[in-house]
Amino acid sequence: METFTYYPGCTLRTKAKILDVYARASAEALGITLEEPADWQCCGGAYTTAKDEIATKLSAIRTLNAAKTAGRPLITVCSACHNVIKQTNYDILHDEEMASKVNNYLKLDEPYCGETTIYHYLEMLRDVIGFDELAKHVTNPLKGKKIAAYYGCLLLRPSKALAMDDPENPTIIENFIRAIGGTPVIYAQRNECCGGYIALEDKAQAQKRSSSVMKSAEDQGAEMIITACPLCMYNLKKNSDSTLPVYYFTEILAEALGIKGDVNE
Amino acid sequence: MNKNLKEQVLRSSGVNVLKCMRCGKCSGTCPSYDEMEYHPHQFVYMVERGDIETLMNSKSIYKCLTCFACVDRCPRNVEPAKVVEAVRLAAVRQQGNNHMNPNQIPEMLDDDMPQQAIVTAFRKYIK
Amino acid sequence: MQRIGVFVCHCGTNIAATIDVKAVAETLSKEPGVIVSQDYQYMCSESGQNLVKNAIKEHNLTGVVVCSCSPRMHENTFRKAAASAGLNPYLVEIANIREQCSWIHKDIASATEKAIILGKAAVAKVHLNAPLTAGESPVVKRALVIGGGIAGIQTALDIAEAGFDVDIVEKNPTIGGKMAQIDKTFPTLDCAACILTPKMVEASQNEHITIHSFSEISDVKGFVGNFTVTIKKKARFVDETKCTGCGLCTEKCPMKKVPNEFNMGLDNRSAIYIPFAQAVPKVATIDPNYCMMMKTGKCGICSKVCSAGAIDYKQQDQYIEQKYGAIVVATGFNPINLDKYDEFAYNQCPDVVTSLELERLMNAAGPNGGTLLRPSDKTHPHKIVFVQCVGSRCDDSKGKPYCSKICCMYTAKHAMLIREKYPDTEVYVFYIDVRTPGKNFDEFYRRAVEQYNVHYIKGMVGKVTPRSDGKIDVQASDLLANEQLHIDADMVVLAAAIEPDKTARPLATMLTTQMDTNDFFTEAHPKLRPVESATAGIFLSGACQGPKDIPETVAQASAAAAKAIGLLVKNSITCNPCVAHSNELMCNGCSSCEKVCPYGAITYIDKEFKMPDRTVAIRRVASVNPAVCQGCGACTVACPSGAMDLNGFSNSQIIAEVDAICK
Amino acid sequence: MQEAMINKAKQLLSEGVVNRVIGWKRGEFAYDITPAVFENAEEIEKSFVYDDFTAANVSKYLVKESKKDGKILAFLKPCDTYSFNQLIKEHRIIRENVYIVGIPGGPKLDAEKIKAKGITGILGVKNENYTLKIDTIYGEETMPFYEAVLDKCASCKSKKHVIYDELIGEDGDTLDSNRFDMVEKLENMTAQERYDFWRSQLSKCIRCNACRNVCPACTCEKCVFDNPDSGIENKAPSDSFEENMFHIIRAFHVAGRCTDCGECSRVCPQNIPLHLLNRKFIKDINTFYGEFQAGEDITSLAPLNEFKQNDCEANIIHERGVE
Amino acid sequence: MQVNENKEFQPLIVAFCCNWCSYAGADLAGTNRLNYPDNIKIIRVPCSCRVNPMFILRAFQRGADGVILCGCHPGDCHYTSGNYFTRRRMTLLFSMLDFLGIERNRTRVEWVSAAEGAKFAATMNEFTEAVKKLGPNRRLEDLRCRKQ
Repeated sequence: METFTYYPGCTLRTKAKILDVYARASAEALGITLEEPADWQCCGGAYTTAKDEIATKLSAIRTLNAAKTAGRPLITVCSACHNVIKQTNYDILHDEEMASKVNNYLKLDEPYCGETTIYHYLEMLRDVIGFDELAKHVTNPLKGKKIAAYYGCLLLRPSKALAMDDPENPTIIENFIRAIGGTPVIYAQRNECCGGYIALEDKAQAQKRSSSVMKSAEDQGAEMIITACPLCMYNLKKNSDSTLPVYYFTEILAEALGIKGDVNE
Repeated sequence: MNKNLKEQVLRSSGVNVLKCMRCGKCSGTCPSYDEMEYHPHQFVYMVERGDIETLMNSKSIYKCLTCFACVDRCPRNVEPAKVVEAVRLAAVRQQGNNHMNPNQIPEMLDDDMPQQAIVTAFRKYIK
Repeated sequence: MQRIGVFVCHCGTNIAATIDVKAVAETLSKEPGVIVSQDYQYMCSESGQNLVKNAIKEHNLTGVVVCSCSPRMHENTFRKAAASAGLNPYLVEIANIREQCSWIHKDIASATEKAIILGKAAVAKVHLNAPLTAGESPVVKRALVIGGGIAGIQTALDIAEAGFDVDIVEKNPTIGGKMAQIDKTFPTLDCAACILTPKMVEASQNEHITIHSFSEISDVKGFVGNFTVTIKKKARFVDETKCTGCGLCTEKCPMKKVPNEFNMGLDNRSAIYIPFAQAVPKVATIDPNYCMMMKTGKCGICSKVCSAGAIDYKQQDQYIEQKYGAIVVATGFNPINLDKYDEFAYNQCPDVVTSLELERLMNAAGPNGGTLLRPSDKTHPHKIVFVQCVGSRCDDSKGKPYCSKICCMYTAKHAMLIREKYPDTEVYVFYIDVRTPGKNFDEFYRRAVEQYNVHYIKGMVGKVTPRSDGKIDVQASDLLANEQLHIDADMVVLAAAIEPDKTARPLATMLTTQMDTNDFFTEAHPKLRPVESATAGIFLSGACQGPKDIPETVAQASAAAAKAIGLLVKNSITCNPCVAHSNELMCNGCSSCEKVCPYGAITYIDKEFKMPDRTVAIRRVASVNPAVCQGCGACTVACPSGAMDLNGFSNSQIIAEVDAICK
Repeated sequence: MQEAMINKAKQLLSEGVVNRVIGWKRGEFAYDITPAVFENAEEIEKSFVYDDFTAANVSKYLVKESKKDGKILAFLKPCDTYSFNQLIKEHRIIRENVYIVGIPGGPKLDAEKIKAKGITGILGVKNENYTLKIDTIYGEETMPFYEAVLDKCASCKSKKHVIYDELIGEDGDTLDSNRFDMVEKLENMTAQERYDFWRSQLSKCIRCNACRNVCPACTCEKCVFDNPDSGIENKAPSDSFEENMFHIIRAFHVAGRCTDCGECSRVCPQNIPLHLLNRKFIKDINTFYGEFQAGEDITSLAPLNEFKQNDCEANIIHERGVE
Repeated sequence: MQVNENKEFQPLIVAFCCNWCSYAGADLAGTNRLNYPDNIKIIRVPCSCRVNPMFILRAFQRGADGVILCGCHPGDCHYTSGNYFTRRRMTLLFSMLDFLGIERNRTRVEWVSAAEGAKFAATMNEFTEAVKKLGPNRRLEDLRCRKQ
């Protein structure tokens, strides 16, 4: 039984509880313990790439340091949190000046220098458990379901920092879909933006973006679309002109593992 | 041309705008192109020219979705999104220049809007 | 008493900008034995060489040290200069203060200090240099051309024309290379096959040319004038000498679902195949990965229908060893893999193709018999978008940093041909720059725009999205109109960057030739020796050296041939006098040296020695054959008594260098 | 045994098979046994010795002796035959000019070890049930036999003669010796400890060249250390570097050729365990390139004169074992 | 003698490079302007197998802090097999130096082809750093040769 530090992030506590509960339940079913650090903070939602922005990076560092102190890799689920934390860690590792400024500011017992390994939940499934192994745990395969993976932007880019998969030709969610018995649908817009936070200010643009993504998936014959991001979920569901069902990947994972009914949403 | 501003944007973004070969792929791939007055390749070029204030005064700086498509697809590794952000920061850091006011937020919300969107907007619009 | 001259080269600013050459000359003038120390702008120029020659004569020098570029560059130049001034050429030493000093260091003080140390080491060595006389080694009058594309064919024809035997080794079943796949050639639009295939036939019929098709180089030994090459003739399971190329087997073969490489996988071929009608040699080849007989032991139809009895399922790879005087590399190029550029949906949509695929689609011998149809539904495309610089001119980890050079022109050609043949088809070309330096090239491109109304748009495609209605949404920027376009295209053609063939790197290793970071072979001098590699006797032809179009490739191929012929006409070449020799007084005759000599250059003789007590002792001692010895020095270390030493790199010379550096 | 050998020598001389015999003579002291050449039965009768102190390896003398006219009889202990074979392989001995009689080997005794027990004035020794009875000018002393055995014999690698024309007594087998124990012990020390150990040992070196002179592998016409042209000529060490240098180069020159006869340490007047340097190389060769015993045959290539394409890289030395 | 405490230790490193691959690789590093420290001083030898262990010891004696030997990749030797002998010889030499308690990483063998200018520069940077960490060679120096 392996234990990981688990960072849910703000949205998983509120609007995206479903993403969280199924992630936890599925992990348990797969023999993984997720341990939440005592006092995590919101990651900030978006990474500030500016080199002279230190304060915005601190909360991510606190989380990373908590995982380092616990001596465990860090697991994230929400694409945005993953992106922020992964980019922060990348910059700590590659930008010495930033690393020293951050550490001067935080005054940790021991400086944080990028030691923590970060897995997105999907990476955990791929690299820690292995999709072949995952397939063995599937009791309720999603046979014949044509599922479109929606990566959006944050899971893959900037690929230098995220390093999850080939940013133009990703396979991780498709292989996940295969592992749980479904048939992946490849479509061009899977790695384009849903509109993101612009939904707050400029609904029209979010609608345009989300519809374009949904259309592309529909064009290739998708029956459902899955995502790892609460904001993508919101835009695709609420702002697109399509009725294609959208699910969190953790939910269909739980379904495939045959534990969905046991989970209290 | 404002030399100090240019310096600041270059330092803050960490981008070498001289690497740009003016292919326009960033603008070809940008999902917010039509919403922008100045487009990603123009950000890079105008920063090179030192024409920062024009950019700062444009609403274009709030239209970038930070999807990093331009960053990943730029053949020259220029990372235009980082330039856009540096210009945006240069703008919102000026006192009273917040793009959004917290009490504007509630009316923008609906029941399903995730927190994530709000915190991101705060990061982007307000200092 | 040594009388040494030191000559410090500025190499323009190449050296002088980083190294205080005056200080180097000044400091070295104080070294023991140095009686003249000078600096000069370009020591390798005629006046620079005269400076050296005059100093040798005037000061009666016994040794010369030139502080300049790498000895691999100009050692011979200065040796020749010394010889013409009456000094034994092996009394010249080079201190490499350019490649190994000025070019890699920035700080003037420390670079100067290092240059002085390198100079001192060379002075210390030259103190111990002995005059050497070079022997001669014969030149094998036969050339090897590696690669049978237009470059290799042209080189081979030119060498054969001069009367020398030449072998072409081609890894594919036929010669012809990329040019055989091309439809028309720019800027004249004549048909590639019409001008290439006669050359292929000429090569196959020339009495001086032997073609080893479906063969690879497996080993290269030896040196200029005397290479020994092992050629692996891969089993094609068809006896080349018997096969008449009738093609009956390919028709009857039941396994017809093999992706056809020649047509870029756009259609299928049979498991036994002849790549194309004009293949040379026109001999069938069995693909063992698909042949039912080879895989399951059941079938054998080709063997039954072959009246010549040429089919041999048990054929093995064959190895031929052959000696050559010169080797020409003509390994060519390939378009890059586009997996990392899937924003253009190459992997998602069959109607997104590379330019080489388009060549096949438009070729009369191609999958559609010359009618341009979409691969997906075989319909006629009405809107075609060309994307330039896919993977070229990149400064990222995905692409190539160089311009692939040929894409602008072939895209103009494609655009023009399509507009000519299908005037109802709109053609858009997204370009960053249109690069057309070459005779009649820009005129050609202008014709595409002005006469054929091809839409050239300055900007780049950012995203390609295939749609369910069969259209392809091409999202791109139009930089001059300052807008983002969405074009509903029927086909998208990607001008993929070109890269050296994958076989080039292992080959470079076998040949001990240099390559650049992009795996292009490095020429001996970028301007003055563009078709020679830095390794003597190995020449470069065509795109293996850098992106080239056909006229340039052919020009370089002939140039490489001329260089190879220049070597082959010599009966012998001066060989390296830096060979091993054994001091018989110290030799134990233990055979250690013989055991490590890769050339079998060491034999043993029983030699009589007059002992101090006036008796005669007979001892077994080593004897080195200087014509066979290549001067590696393995024997010198194997020898425990230190009897074996190497001319030009003697124990004492190397120790002197160590001491000078560590002083 | 001495008797049988003398008889064999006299027989071969009288039959004209050989015209000389190389054996051993006693010097000033009972334990001072050195190689000697005998040309007739009388000399043999008078001074030929073979006893528990007769440890010296005579094979090296045959480099010169075998080049003289006529055949020479050599009595070779098992360990000596390895040295002899190695010299044949290196074309240093003319085999046809040597008649080899294999004789049983040790264990031989180390007079220094007896003296270390405070026993002096040694006149002779006798081994009675592994108790050594020592006849001295002060009367008889005893000590356990094995406490007096030479180090090289204590870790004997073989009782087998790898070359001979005839044998006196039975031939033995190669042995599982513990000869690498000390090398391993050193390997397991820290670099500093190893450095200190070797400094304390090699700093004792007075460059008497006894090791070089006795070594059957050191048969160079002219040693590099005596050759002013070699660049490393050095007659006496004047610095720690030169102490190290001599022994590193010497060990390197005999690497793959050293049969581990142990003569170097036996003759070292400073008691430096020089054989450990050679054994280190033998151990490395066995580990990296497969078991190899120099002198075992006359055809195999020396490990440094051959290679395999998949040999380990030199840099792995920096990663293995204790630093 | 004045000692500048802040001045970083600058090791002296001798690099033996075979003429065909590694020396050409070093030239290529120069042609491509790939920097590496000036601590590196290259001695050209025809083949790595020309390097006698005594040259390496000599360098240490005279004050070198590190010695690196570069040759063609195994299998690519211009003389077909020289580097294979080098590999065995250096393996044993390094092992002996280690056995005598000389610090590891003062010696190294690297295979650098004529095409690997970047590797040459990277190797030299890395080796110089490694030797810098070890500090001056004290265990295998000749005190008389120590620079004042």
